[in-house]
Amino acid sequence: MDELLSEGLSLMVFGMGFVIVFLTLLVIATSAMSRIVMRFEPAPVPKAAAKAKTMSSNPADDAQLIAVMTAAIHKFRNDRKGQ
Amino acid sequence: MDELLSEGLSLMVFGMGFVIVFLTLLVIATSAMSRIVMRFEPAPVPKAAAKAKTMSSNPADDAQLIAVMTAAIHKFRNDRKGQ
Amino acid sequence: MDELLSEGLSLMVFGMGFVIVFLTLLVIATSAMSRIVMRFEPAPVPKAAAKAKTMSSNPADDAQLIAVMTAAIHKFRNDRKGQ
Amino acid sequence: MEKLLSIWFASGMYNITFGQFFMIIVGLVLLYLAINKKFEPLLLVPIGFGGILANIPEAGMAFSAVENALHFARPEVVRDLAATLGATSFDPDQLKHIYYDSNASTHAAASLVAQDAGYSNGMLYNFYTIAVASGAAPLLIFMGVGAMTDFGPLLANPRTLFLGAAAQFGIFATVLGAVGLTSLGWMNFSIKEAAAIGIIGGADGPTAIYVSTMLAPHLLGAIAVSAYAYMALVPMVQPPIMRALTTQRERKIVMSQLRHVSKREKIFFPIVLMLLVAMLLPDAAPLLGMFCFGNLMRECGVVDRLSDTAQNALINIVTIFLGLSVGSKLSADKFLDLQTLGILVLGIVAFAVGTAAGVLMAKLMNQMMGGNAINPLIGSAGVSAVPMAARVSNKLGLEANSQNFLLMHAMGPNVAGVIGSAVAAGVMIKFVG
Amino acid sequence: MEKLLSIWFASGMYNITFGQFFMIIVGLVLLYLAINKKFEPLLLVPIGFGGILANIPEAGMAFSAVENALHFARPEVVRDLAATLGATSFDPDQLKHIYYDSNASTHAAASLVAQDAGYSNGMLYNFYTIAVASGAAPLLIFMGVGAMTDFGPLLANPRTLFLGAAAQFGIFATVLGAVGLTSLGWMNFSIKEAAAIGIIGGADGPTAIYVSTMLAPHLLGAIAVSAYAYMALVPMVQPPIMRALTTQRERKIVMSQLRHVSKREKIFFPIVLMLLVAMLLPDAAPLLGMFCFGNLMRECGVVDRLSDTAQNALINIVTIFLGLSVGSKLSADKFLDLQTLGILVLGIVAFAVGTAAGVLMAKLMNQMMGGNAINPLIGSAGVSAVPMAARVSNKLGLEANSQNFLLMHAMGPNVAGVIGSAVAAGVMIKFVG
Amino acid sequence: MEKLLSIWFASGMYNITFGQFFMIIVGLVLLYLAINKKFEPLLLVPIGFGGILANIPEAGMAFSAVENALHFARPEVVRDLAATLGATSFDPDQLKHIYYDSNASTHAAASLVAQDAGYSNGMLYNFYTIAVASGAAPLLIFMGVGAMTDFGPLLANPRTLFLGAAAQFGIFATVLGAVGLTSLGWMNFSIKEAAAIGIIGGADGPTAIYVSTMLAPHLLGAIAVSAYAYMALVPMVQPPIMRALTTQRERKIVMSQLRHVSKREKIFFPIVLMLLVAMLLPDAAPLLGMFCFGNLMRECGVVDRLSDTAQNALINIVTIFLGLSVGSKLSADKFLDLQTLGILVLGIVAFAVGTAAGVLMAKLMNQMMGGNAINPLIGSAGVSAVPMAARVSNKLGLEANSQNFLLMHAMGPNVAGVIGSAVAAGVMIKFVG
Ligand code: NA
Ligand code: NA
Ligand code: NA
Repeated sequence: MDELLSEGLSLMVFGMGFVIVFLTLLVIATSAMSRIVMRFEPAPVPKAAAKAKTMSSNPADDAQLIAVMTAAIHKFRNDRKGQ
Repeated sequence: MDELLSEGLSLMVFGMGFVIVFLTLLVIATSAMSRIVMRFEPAPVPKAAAKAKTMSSNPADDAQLIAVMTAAIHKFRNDRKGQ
Repeated sequence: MDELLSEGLSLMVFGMGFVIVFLTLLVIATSAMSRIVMRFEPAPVPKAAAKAKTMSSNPADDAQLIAVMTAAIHKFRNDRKGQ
Repeated sequence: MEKLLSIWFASGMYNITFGQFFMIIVGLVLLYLAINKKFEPLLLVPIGFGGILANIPEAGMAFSAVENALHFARPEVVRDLAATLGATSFDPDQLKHIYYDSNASTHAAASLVAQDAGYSNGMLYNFYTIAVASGAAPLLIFMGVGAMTDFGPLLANPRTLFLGAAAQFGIFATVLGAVGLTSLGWMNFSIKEAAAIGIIGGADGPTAIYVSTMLAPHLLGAIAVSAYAYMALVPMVQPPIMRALTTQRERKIVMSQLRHVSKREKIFFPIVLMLLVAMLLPDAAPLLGMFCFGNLMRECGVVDRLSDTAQNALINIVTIFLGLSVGSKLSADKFLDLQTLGILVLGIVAFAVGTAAGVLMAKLMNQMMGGNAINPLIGSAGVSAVPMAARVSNKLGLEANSQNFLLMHAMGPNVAGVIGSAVAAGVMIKFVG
Repeated sequence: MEKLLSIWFASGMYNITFGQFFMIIVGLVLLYLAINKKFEPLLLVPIGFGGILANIPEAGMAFSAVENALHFARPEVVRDLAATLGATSFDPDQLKHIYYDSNASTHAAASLVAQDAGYSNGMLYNFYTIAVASGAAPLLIFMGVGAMTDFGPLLANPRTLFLGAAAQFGIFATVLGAVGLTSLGWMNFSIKEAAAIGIIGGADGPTAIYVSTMLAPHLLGAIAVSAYAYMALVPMVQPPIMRALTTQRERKIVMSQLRHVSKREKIFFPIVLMLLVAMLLPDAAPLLGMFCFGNLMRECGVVDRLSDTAQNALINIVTIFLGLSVGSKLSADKFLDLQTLGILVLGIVAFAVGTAAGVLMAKLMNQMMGGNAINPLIGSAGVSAVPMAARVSNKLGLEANSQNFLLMHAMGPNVAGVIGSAVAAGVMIKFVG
Repeated sequence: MEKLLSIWFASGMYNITFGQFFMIIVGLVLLYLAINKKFEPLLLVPIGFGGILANIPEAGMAFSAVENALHFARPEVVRDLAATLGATSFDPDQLKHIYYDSNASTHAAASLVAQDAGYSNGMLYNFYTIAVASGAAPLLIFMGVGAMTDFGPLLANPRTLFLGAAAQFGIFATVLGAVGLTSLGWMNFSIKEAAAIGIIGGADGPTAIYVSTMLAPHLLGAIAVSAYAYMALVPMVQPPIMRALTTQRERKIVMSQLRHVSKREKIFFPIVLMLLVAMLLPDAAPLLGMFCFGNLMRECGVVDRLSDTAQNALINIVTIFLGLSVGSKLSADKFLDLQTLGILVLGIVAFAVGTAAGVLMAKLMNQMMGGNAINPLIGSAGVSAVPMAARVSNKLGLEANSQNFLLMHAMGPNVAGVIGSAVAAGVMIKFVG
C-alpha cells in the first residue's frame, strides 16, 4: 500500500515536472522559431486577410447577398410588369 | 427427406408467426409511443415545414431562379447598352 | 554474375517485346471497338457538349457571372437610391 | 524461346476453362444489365466486374493462398498441405475439398503453409474475408440505409407494418419450395441453403447477403445476384400480380392524407424498435441494431456529420468492397451448378409470392376497415425493394385514377418490409444457423 | 411447441440479467444526454447506442468467440477450451477469467477452438479489436483534430503554453487521489489504473481512450464515458471555480490584441513540436506525431484534399467505429462495479483541480507580468475540452466586462492543453506502462 | 533521481543514432521539397512525415512487435525468440536477420512470443502491413486513378498507345543497367531488385510501389521516394532531352484536332482492355483490373456516387495510409545503404531513357505517316507521370509555336504510359516474381 502511494507521489512529481519542462522548452523553441521566421519575412501580409474577406463564405454575408439579389430580381420583375 | 420437409414446414409456420407477432407488437409499441409523444407535444409544428420551403433546394425552383436571374442580368446589360 | 546479366538481357528483350505486342493488340482491339461502336451510333452527339456548356462550372465563367451579377445588383441599388 | 513458351503457358488464352469463359460472359451480361438497363447499378457494376476479375485464368484473385497453392500444385507444396490437412490423398482437387470442410485451426495452419511456399491470398479473397465473411459490410450498409430511411410515413400509419409482415410470406414459401424440390429429388438443398435462398424474397440486398454469409456462403454469389436482379425487375414482376388480385374499384381508392409526424416520434422510433428486438429476437440484433443506429443518427439532429458520412463516403466505400467481394463468388467452380438455376427460379417465385401476400393482406385490412381506407396496391410495397416497389404502387394507382398519389402511403409498408425481412432473417439464423 | 419454447428460452426477455437491464438504461441516459442536452453528441450517441447493443442478452455482440462459447457452455466445447487454456476447472466463469489473464498465444489458440465449435466474434468486439485495441482509432482522430486545430493564437502568445502545462496538475492530482483511496482501503486501484483514471483530467477524449487502452483496457468504458460527459459539463463545472479564485478586477482585464501569425510559423510549429517530442519523450510520439501530422497537412497548403478528408470523411468514419467500440465496453460485467463509481467521482475532481491549477497559474503569470497582462479566466481553458473551455472563459469575461472578448486569447491555452495532456500521457505510459 | 535518469536513458536525445538523425534530416528535406517546391506533395508530405516518425529513437513506430522486442532485448525474451526462430545465437542483431529470412509460420509464432512479452507492433508497421504489404493500397489508388482518367484523347488516336509502349524502354534499360552495375561489381542487385528498380522508369507511383512490394519490399522506401521525386522533376529532366532529339521544324508540327469520342466508346474501352489483360497477362490483372474498374465506374454514368468516392474520400484515405507506410520504410537501417544511392542514380537514368525512347518512337511514327502528322514532343509524355509529362509536351510545343496546343494530343500517350508500365509490371512479376 505504502509503496503504491509512493509510486503515485513520484509519478506526480516527475510527471508534472516533465510536463512543465517540456512545455517550457516548447515555449522557447516556438519563440525562437517565430523570431527566425519573422526575420526572414518581416512585414505581415495583409493581402491574405483581404483576399480571405472577398472570398468569404460567411453565412451572414451570403444571407445578405441573397437578400440583395432577391430584391434585385423582385425589382426587375416589377419593372417588367410595368412595361 | 421427409424430415427436411417437416423442418421446412415448421420453419414456415414459426417463422411467419414470429414475424407477424413481432410486427404486431411493433405496431402497438409505436402507436403507444406516438400517443405519449403527442400528449407532451400537442400542436404540430408548421414552422418547420415553412422553413423547409424557403430553404428549398428543389431543382425545379433553382431552375426558375436561374431563369429569373439570367433575365435580370440580360435586362441589366440591355439597360447598360442603352446608356 | 554472367547468368544475372543474361537474365537481365532476356527480361529486357521479352519484356519490351511483350509490352509492344500487348499495346499493338490493344491498338487493334480499340480501333475495332471504336469502328463497331460508331457504326451503331453514327452521328456524334453535339447535345452533350451544348448541355455541358450551359451547366459549365468553369471558374472563369463563374467569375464573369459573378461580376455581371454584382454589377446588376449595384445598378439596382443605385436605381433604388435614385427613387 | 523458353520464356516465350512460358508466357504462353501462363496466359489466360491457354488456360481458360469453359466455365471461366462462361462466367466472364455472365459478368459482361451483369454489366450490360447494370449500365444499359439500370438494374441496381450500384451493386451490379461492382459485382459484374468482380465476377470478371474472379474468372481471369491463373490470376487467382478470388482464391485463398491455399487454393492458389493447390492450383499450381508443386509436388512438395501439395505434400506439405496434405500433411497439414491430415489427408492421405495428394490429389489437388480432393485436397481442396478437404480444405473447404476443415475447421478454423486447420485453415489457419494450411494458410501458413501456403504462404511459406510463396503463395498469397488474391485481392478479392482478402476483400471478401474482411468485408463480407466477417459480416461487417452488410451491417455497415444497413447502417447507411438506416441513415437514409425516413420512417415518417410508417409512423403516420403504423398499421402498414402488417403489410410489411405479410409480404415476408414470400420468404417462407420459398423455403418450403426449396425443401419441396429437394423432397421431389429435383434439387438438393439443405435446410440452411433453403433458408438462405428464401431470404431473396425479402427483396433486401444487405439482408440477403448477411443471411447467406451465415447459412450458405457457397451460394452467396447466386443469391446476391438474383436478389439484386429481381429487385431491379420489380417494375416488371409486380404489376401483373397486383392487377390480377385487385379490382379497378380497389385500385381507385384514394387514401386520406398522412398526419404530421413530429421529430420526437422519429427519434423514439429506432429506440423502440431496437428495444423490441433486444427483448424478442437477439439474433436479429446485429442487422436491426445497425439499422436503428443509422436511423437514430439521421433523426437525432445532433450528429449530422456522422449521418452524412454514413449515407455517403462510408456506404459508398463499403459498397465498392461488398460488390467486388460478392463478384468474387462468381467463380466458375462455385457458380456453375444446377443449384444456381434453382436459386434463380426460386428467387422469382419468392418475389411473386411476397407481392401477392402483401396485396391480399392489404385487401383484408381494407375489408376490415370498411372497404375504403386502404388501397390494396400499397400492399405489394411490403416486399421492400425500397423505393422501387413503392413507386410501382404509385404508378398503378395513377393508372387507375390520375389524381391518386400513393407514393407516400406505399413508403410505410415499403420500409416496414425492410424491418420484416430483417426479423425473418433473425428467425432463420436462430432456427437453422 | 418445442420451437416456441426454444424461441422463448432464447429471447432477451427470458435471459436478461439485472445488470444488462441496468446498462441498457445507462445507454438510454447517455442518448438522452447526447440528444437533449447536447453532451458531446458525436461520441455519446455512438457510445450510448453501442452500450445498448452490447447488453442485448444472448446476442453477444460485444464478446469474443471464446466468451460466446463459454456463455453457451456446451460441455465438449468447454472441455476443449479448458484444455487449451491449461485449466483444471470446467466452470465457464472461471475459464473466462483464466482466458482474460492468459497471454497472446493462448488467446489465439482458444479463439481457434471457439471458432472450430462454430462461435464467432461479435461485431462490436471486432470493431473494438481493429479500431481501439490496436490504438489506431484514437490516433486517427487525433490526426483529424490536428487538421482542425489552428495554432495561431498559441503562436501569437506562446507563454500561454504554461497555462496548458499547469492545468495538467488535475491529471496527476487525480492519480494521487486514486492511489490515496486505495491506501485508505476505500477503493482498489493499481498504479496503472490510477494513471488511466487520472488522464480523464486531460479533458481530451482520444488521449484518454488511447491511454486507458494501453494501461487499463477493462476500465475503458467508464473512463471514456466520464471523460466525454465531463467535457460536456465544463460550462457547469468550471465557472464556480473560476469565480471563486479570481477577483472582479482580474476578470475585467482586457488583453491586448494578438499579433498576426504568418503562414510559415504555422507550418513550422508542428515540425518543431514533433522534433521536441522525438528528442524528449518517444512514448508520446504516436499521439503527438499523428496530431502534428494532421496539423501540418492543414497548414502546409499543398495537400488540402488530404486535410479535408482527415477532417471529414475519415474522422467521421473513425468516430462511428470508436464510439460503438467504446460502447461495447459498457457491458454489465465490466461496467457495474464500485470502480466505476470511483472513476466518476475522481473524474470530476480531476476537472476541478485542473481548472483551479490553470486559473492559479494564470494569476501567477499575471502578477509576474505586472498585473494587467493576462486575464486569469483564460487559465481554465488549459484543461483543453476544446473549444468548450475557451468559450467558458469568454463568457465569464463578457459577464465581467461586456467588451471583453477573451475567446481568441483562451484558444492559446486551450490547444496548449491538448499538447500538455498528450505529454502527460506519454510520461504515464513511460513510467507505468 | 532514478526516474529522472530513466527518462533520460529513454529519451530520444540519449538514444539517437547517426543514421536516425540523418534520416530525420531526409524526412525534413522531403517535406521541404513537397511544401516549398510542390514536389508531388500528396505523397511526399505523408512519406516525409512518416519517415520522421519512423526514425524517432525508442518509439519503434515502424517496427514489428518482434523487432521491438529484439531492440529492448530483455534476456528471457531474447531466449524465447531464439528458440522460436530455431537459432543458436542470442545476439539480437543476428536474430533480427534470422527473423527477416524466416517463413510465414515462424513469423506468426515469433510475433505471438513478442506479444506475450508485452511488445506490440508500431502503428506505422500496422499501417504498412494492412495497406501496403497486402497490396491493397496501391490497387485502391489505381482504382481511384482509373476513376480520374479520361481515355478520350487516347481513343481519338489509339496509335498513341505505341508511344506509351516505347517509353517503357526506360524500365527495361534500367533493369539492364542495374544488373550491369552488379556484373561490374559496383553494386549488388539481384534480378528481383533490378526489376523493382527498373519500374521507377514507369513514372507511376502506385505501380512502382506495387511491384517493389512484390519483388523487393526492403527497397520500397528508396524506390517510392525516387519514383515520386523524379515524377516531380519531370519538368526539369525532360525538356533538354526533348530539345536535343527534335528539330525546330518537328516541334512546330501542329496536330489535327482530335475527333469526338462517344460515351459508348469510353464505356467499352476499360472492358476491352480488361479482357485483353485476362487473355494475355494474368499477372497484370490486379493492377489493370482495378484501374479498369475505376475507369468503368467513371464512364458508365450509373454509379456516379461510387466514382466520386473512389476519386475523393477513398483515394485520399488510402493516400494518407500509403504515404505514412512508405515513410515507415525510411528507417535508417533499411534506407542508409549504397543500394539507395544506386537506386537514385538508376531512377533518373530510367526517366531519361524512357523520355528519349518515347520521343524517338514519335519521330519514327511521324516519318512513317508522312512527316507532318505527329509532333515528336508528345512522345515524351509516354513515360506517364500524368499529367505533368503532357504539360511539358504542351509547354515545349508552345515555345516553338505559340498557337501549338499539344496538351490533349499528349494526354493520349500519357495515359497509354500508365497502361504500358502496368503491363511491364505484370511481365516482371511473371518472370522474376
Ligand atoms: Na423485405
Ligand atoms: Na488537456
Ligand atoms: Na508509365
